Amino acid sequence: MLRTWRQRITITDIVVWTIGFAIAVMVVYGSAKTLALGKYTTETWIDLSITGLALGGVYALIALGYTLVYGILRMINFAHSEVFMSGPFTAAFAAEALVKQGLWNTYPVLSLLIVLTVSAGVSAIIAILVERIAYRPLRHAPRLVPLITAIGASFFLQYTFRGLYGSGLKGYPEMEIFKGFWIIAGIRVFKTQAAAIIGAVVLMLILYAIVQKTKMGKAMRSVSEDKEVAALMGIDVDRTIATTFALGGVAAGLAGILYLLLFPVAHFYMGFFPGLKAFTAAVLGGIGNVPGAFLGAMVLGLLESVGPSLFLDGLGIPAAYQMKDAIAFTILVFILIFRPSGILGERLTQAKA
Amino acid sequence: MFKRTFALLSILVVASMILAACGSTPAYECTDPLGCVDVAPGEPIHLAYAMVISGPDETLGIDSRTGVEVAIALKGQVLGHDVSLTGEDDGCSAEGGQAAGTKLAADPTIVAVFGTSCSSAARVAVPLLSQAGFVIVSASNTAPDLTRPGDPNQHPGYLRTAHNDEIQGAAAARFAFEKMGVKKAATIHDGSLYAESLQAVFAKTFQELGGEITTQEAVDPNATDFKSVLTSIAAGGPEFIYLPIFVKAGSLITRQAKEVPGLENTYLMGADGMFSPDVVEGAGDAVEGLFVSSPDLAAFSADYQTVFLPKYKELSGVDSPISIFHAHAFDAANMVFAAIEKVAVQDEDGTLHIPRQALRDAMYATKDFPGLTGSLTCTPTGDCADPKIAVYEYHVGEYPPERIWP
Amino acid sequence: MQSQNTSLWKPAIQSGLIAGGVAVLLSLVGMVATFNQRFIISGVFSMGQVIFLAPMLLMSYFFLRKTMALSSQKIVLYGLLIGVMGGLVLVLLVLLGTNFNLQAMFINSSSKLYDILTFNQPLAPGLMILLALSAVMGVLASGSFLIPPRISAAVIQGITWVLLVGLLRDLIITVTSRWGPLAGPVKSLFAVSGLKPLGAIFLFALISGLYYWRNGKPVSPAQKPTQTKDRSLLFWAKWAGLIILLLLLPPILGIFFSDILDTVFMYILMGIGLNIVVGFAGLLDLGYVAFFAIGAYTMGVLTSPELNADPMTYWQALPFAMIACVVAGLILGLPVLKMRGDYLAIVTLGFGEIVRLLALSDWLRPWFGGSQGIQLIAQPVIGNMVLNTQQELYYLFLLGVGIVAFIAWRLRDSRMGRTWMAIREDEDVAIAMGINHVAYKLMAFATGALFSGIAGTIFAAKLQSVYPHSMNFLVSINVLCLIIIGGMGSIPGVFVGSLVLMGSPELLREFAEYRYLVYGALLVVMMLTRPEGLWPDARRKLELHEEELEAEAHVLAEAETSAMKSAK
Amino acid sequence: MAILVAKGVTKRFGGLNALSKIDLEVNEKAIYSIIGPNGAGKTTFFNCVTGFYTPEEGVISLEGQNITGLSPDRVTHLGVSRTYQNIRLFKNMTAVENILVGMHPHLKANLVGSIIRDRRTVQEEKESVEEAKRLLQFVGLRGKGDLMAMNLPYGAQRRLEIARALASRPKLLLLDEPTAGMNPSETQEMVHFIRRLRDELEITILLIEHQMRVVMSISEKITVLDFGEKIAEGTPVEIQNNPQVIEAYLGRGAASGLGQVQPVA
Repeated sequence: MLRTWRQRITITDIVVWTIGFAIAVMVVYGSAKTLALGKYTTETWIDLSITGLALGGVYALIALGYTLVYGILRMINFAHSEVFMSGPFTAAFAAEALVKQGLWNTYPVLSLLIVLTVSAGVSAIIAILVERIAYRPLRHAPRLVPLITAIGASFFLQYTFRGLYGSGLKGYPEMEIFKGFWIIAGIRVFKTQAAAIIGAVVLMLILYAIVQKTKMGKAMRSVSEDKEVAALMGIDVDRTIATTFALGGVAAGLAGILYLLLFPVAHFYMGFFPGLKAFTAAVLGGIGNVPGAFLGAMVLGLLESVGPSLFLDGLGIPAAYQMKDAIAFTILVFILIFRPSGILGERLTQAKA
Repeated sequence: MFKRTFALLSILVVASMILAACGSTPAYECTDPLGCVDVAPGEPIHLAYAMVISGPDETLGIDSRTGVEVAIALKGQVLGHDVSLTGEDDGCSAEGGQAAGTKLAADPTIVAVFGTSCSSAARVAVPLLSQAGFVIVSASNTAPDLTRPGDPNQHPGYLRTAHNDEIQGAAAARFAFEKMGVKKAATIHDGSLYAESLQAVFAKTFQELGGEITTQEAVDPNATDFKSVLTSIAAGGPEFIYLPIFVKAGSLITRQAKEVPGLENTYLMGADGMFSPDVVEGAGDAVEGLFVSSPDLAAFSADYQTVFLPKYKELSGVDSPISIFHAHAFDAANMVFAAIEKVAVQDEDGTLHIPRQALRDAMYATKDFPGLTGSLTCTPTGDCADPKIAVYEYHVGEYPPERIWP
Repeated sequence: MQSQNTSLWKPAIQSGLIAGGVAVLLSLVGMVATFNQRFIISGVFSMGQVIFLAPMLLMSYFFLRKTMALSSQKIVLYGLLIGVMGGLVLVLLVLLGTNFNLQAMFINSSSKLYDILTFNQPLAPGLMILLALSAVMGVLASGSFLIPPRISAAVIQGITWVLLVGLLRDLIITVTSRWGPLAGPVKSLFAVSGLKPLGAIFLFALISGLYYWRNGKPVSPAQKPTQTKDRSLLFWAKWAGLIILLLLLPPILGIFFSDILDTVFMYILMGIGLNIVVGFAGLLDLGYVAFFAIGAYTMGVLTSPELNADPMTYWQALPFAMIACVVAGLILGLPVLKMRGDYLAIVTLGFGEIVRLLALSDWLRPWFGGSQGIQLIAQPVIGNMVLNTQQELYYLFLLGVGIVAFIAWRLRDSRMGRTWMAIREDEDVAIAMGINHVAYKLMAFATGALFSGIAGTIFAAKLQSVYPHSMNFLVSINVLCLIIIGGMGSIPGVFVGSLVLMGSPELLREFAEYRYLVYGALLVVMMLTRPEGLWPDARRKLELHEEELEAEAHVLAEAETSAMKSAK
Repeated sequence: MAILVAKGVTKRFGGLNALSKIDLEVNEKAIYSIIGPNGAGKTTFFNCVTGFYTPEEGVISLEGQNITGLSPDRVTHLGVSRTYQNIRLFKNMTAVENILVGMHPHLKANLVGSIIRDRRTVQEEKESVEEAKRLLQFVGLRGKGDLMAMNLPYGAQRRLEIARALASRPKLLLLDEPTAGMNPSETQEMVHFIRRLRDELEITILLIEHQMRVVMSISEKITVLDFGEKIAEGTPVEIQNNPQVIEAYLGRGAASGLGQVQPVA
C-alpha cells in the first residue's frame, strides 16, 4: 500500500503542498498575532474593508472588459488598460470645459452624462480601432502573436496620448454631489466609494444580462465556443467581435469616470497599473467569466487593503503596505494552486485550450 | 547584405578622404589641464542634458529640461554665440545613467551637462562625465553622498542646485518638533532614493530631538489608493505625518488622509517634491493646512511669476509646470552661463575658447548668485542650493503657498 | 488585389486621408517639432519635415504597389491624388490650429508646429507650399513605378542612406573620429546638424551610383564553389572572420558603441534563455526579470562590502548566483507548471513583481539595501586586469553569449529539444509518450533562469550597483518582444531581435521620448506583416503559413494516392 | 495469461457515470476489441488505462501490477502505448522526430550529455534514428522520414501515429479507431497491418472500432459497452448473436447498425 502511495504522490505534489501549507501557516499565524496585538480596532478593520471593496469595484470595472474579450477570443487584451486610460483622460478636458462654463455644479446630472458619454465614446472608438487594426488580421495566428501586438498597441497608445495631452497630471474637478459621506448601519461610507461599488455591481449585472439574455450575447457566446461553427450558423463573427470590443470599451470608459471620482488625477500612465491589477483580478475569478471577474476584483481589493495589516503587522514587518502587491500575487498563486481555473472557473466557455 | 554594406561604407570613407579640407589653426594656445573647448564663429556653444525623458518618471526630467530651455531662450546668446542643447535619456536608473553618460562623454564639443535627474543615475553617470572634463550640474539629485567630501560617489566637476536631503530632512524634523510641538510622527516614502533618504533623515533627527516615530510606511508611487495604508498609520496615533514624496501620490494622500478616521486633525508635511501648483489642483479642498518644506523663497523673486512661468508655458505648451525642479534647472543653466562668460577667451574673429578646469573652478567659486531658488553659493564639493529651508502652508486655490517658518 | 476595371478613386482618396491623418497624429504628438531640430541636410530640410511628408510618400507607394498593372497615366494621377488628399488634411490642421486654441488640449499644437508646417512662410503661401510638397511626395512614389526598376532601386537606396547618415551624424562623427586619417574627410561632409548640401549630393551620388553599377553586373557563374571541401572551408572562414570582427569591435567602435553592444548582448543572453522557455517549451513567462534580478542581487549581496564584512570576488560569487537562479527557477516552476498558458503568464508576472518588491522593501533592507540599492559591487578580474570599462566587459558578455548560444543550440538539436517541442506541440500526447512533462518543463525553466541570472550578474558588475527600479516589468516585456521579433525558437533570431529592439533605440537615445511610441508601432506592424520574425526558425515559418501548406499537403496527398493506385 | 485486468472500474463526470463497474481481461498477444455506440465510454476506458483519468472505483493492473491512478508517463514506461481517434501527431515535427519522441522511455540522453555530446549520447542518437527509420519502413513510410507530419496524407498519418506508438516498445497497444475515415481498401490494409503487429512484434492489441466488418474479422474477443456499462463479452460469433447487443444498436434506431452487424468472418 505504501508503495502505491509513493507512486501516486510525486515530488511536485509534495513541494506544492508544502508551499501552500507554508503560505497558509504564515497567513494564519500573522493574522492571529495581529489580532492578539490589538493595534487596530473593529472600526479600523471595517474601514479597511470598505476601502478594499471600493478599490475592488474599480478593479472590477476594468476587469470586466478584459474578461469579455478573453471569453470571446481567448486572448489577453493588454491594450485594454490604454482603452481604459484614453476615455477618462479625454473626458477630463471636457470636465474642465464644463467647469469653465459654470455648468459643472449647476447641472451635475447633465455634466455627468456628458462626461460619461465622452469617456465611453472615446474608449469604445479606441477599442474598436485596436481590434480592427491590430487583432482582426491575426485571428488565425498562433496565440503569442496577438499578445505581442497587444503589447505593442498598448505602448503605442500610451505614448500617443502622452504626446497629445502631455505628460503632466490633469486634475479632474470634484463634483458637489459626490462630496461627503453617508452613515449606513453605523458605518461611514463615502459617496465616491459607494458610487464605485454600486457602479461595479450595476455594470456587472448589465454585462451579464447582455451576455446571457440578448441576441447579441448569444452570438458572442457561440463565437466564443467555436468561430467556424458560429459563422456557419449565420453569425457575423467580425461584427460580434467588434461589438464585444466596443462593449468592453464602453465599460472601460464608464469605469474610468468612476475611477476619477475616487482618484481625481488623470495622466497617460493611469491605465497601466490598474490594468495589470484588473487582469490579475480577472484571472483570480476565472478569466472569461463575468461574475468571476467581479468576485476576483473584490477579493483582490480586500486583500490589498486588509492583507498587509492583517498578515504582516503581527510578524513585525516594517512598511507592510509596501508588500501589498506581493501579498496579492502570493495569494493569487495560492488560490490557483488549489483552484487551477480561478475561483468561479471559466464559465463563459468550457476550458478547452 | 552585410558584405554590400561594408563595401559601400569603405568606399564612402575612402572617397571622403579625397574631399578632405584643411582646417585653419587657431592662434589661441590652451594651457588648461583638462583642455579647452573651441567654438568657431557662428557655431553654438554645446550644452547637453542627461535627464529622464521617458517612462514613468519622465515628468521630472522633461520639466527640468524645460527649465534649461527657458534659461537658454531668455539668455539669447552667450558671448555672441547661440547655445545648443542636446541630450540623452537617463531613464532614472543606473543603467540609463551609464548609457547616457557614456554617449555624452564621447562628444568632446560638450561644455557642460545638466543632470542627472535621479541620484541612482548620477552615481554611474557622473564619474564618466567627470572623466571627460565636463561640468555637471544637477537640478534634482538630492542624495547626500554625491557631494559628501571624500565619498567615492563624489567627483570633481559635479555640482547641484538641488539641496541635499540631510539639510531638508533635518529642517522638517525641527519644524515638526519645535514649531508645531508634536511628539509623535509617522513617515511615508515611495521607494525612491529621494523620499527614502529624506524620511530617514527626518526620523533620525526627530528621534534625536526626543520625539517618537510611530510608523515608517512605504507606498507605491503609481498606486492611487492610499486609504488602507493611512488607516493603518492612524492606528499608531501620530500627530504629524511626513511624506517627502512627489505630486501624484502626494496630492492623493493629502486628499485621502482627510477621509480617514483618526487623521482628520493630523498635520501633513511634504518636501519640495510637493511644491507645485499641481498639488493645489490634485488635492482639492484637502490642501488646506498642508505644510511643505522648500528653499527659502523670499528670493523666489517676482521673476518666477512674471518672467519664468510665461516662457515656460510658451515653450512647453502646458499651463503649469509638470514637476518641481524646473527652477533649479533654470538656475543651473544661468550659473553655467555666468561661469562661461567669466572664463572664456574670445579671439578677434569671435572664436571662443572655454578652458575646462577653469570653468569648473569658476562654478565652484559661485557666490551669492541670485537665482530663482534663492541666493546660491557653492561648497567646494558642489552643493550650491541655498541651505536656508523654509516651511510653507498651502491654502485652497492659492499658489504659491504661504511662508510660515522660520 | 483590385482588378483594373473597378474604380480606384475611392480607395485612393481613403488612403490619402489616412496618410494625412497619420501626418496629423505625428505632428500633434510632438514628433515633428522635436525632430525638426535635427537637420538631414543642413539648412535645406529637417527630420521633422521628413516625418510629416513621409506618410504621403509611403502610402502612395504601398497603394500603387498593391494595385499593380495600371497605365502610367493613372499611376501618376493616383499618386497625385493621395498626396493632395494627405496635404489637405494637414492644411486643415494648420487652419484649425492657427484659428482656434487647440493647445488647451493638444499641448503640441503650438505656433512652432505651424511655423514648421508652413515652412516659416506666411500662412497662405506656406499652405500652398505644404500642399504642393505633399502632392510632389505622392507623385514621387508613383515615379518609382514608372522609371526602370534598376534606376528606381538605386535612387531609393541613395535617399535611404542620405536620411540615415544625416540622422546619425553625431554617432558617425564620434566613431570616425577614432579612425585617424579618415576623421577629417568624414567630418567635412557634415554641417553642425546634418549633412552639408554638397555632402548630401556627394553621398547620394556615391551610393546610388554604386548600387546602380552593382546591379548591372551579371552574376558570375563561378560564385558557387562546387567542391564540398571548398564549401566547408568557406564556412569556417566565414565563422573565423565573424569571430575576429566581434573581437575587434570595441577598439574600432569606441566606448559608446561598446556600451550599446553590452546592452544588446545582455538582452541576447536573456533572450536565449527565455527562448528556451517560450520558444522551445512553449511556456509563456511574463516575469522573466525575476531571475535577472536574483542573479544581480546575489552578486551584489555576496560581493559588496556595504552588506558584507567579507566580500567575495566576482568569480567566487558567480557559482552561488547561478545556483540561486536555478533554485529560484525550480521553486517557481513547481507550483505553476501545472497551470495552463494564461494562468502561467499571470503567475510568472506576479513572481517578477514579488521579487522586485522584496528587493525594494524596507523589511529586507538590511540584506538587500531597499530603495538605496547595493553599490560597490565587485567587477571581474582576470589575472591582474580588472574588467571595468564597457569595452572590457564586452568580452565578458561575448563569452557569456557564446557559451549560452552554444548550449541552446546543442539542446535544441537533442533529445531535450525534441521533448520540449513535443510538449509545446501537444502536451497530452507528449505525456502519453512517456514524457514526464513537469520534469522537462522544470528543466526548461531552470535553464532559462540560469541564463537570465548570468546576464544579471554581469549587469551588476557593469554598473557596480543594482537598484530595484531596474528590475521592472518592462525588462520582461522587452525580452519577450525581442525573441518574437527575431523569430520564436530561433537562436539567430534572438541576435537580430536584440539588435533591432535594444540596439537601435540606444542609437537615438535623445529621442527617447518617442522610443516607446515607435517601439509599439513597430511591434504591431511587424506582427501584421511578418509574424514569423526577422530570422525565423525554419519550422516556425511553416507553422505560420499553415494555410498555404495545407493546400500543398493536399496536392501531395493526391499525388500519393495516385502513385499508390498505379503501384497496385 | 492476462496482461491487462480491469476490475469494477467506475469513472464519473459530475453525476454521470461514464463507466460503471467494468470488468475486463485481456490475454497476452490477443487482439481484443471494445465496441459500442457513441458515448458508450470506450475512449474513457482508454483514458483510464493510460492514466489520464483516475477511476473513482476499481483496479486496473498490468501484468499483475496495479497501475490505477498512475500518471500517464509512468504507465507508458510500464509498456502501454496508444493512438488517438482524431490523429494527434506533432504536426510541426518530421516523421522521424515524431518517432524519436515516441522512443522517449528508453532513451537515456540527459541535459549534460545533450550539451557536451559525449560518445554515448551521439551513439544513442544515431542508433535511435536508425531504429526510427526501420519503424517507418515497417509501417510503409520508407523515405518519408524528413517530411513534416502535417504534410503527410491522411493514411500515412495514421500509420505514422502507430509507428510512434510502437517506438516505445509497448507490451500493450491501444488503438482508438485506427480505420476511421479510411476507404475500404485502406481499411483492409490496416486490418492486415494490425494482424502483423501482433504476429511479428508479439504485441497485445486493444482496439476501439466502429466498423463491424473490421471488428469481427480480427478480434479474438469483444466487449460491448453501452452507456458506460458492459452489456456483453465474448467471441465475435457470440457477440453477433447476443440479443442485447443487437438491441443496443438497433434500439437507437441507427440504420447504420444492422447493416454492419453482419457476420463476415
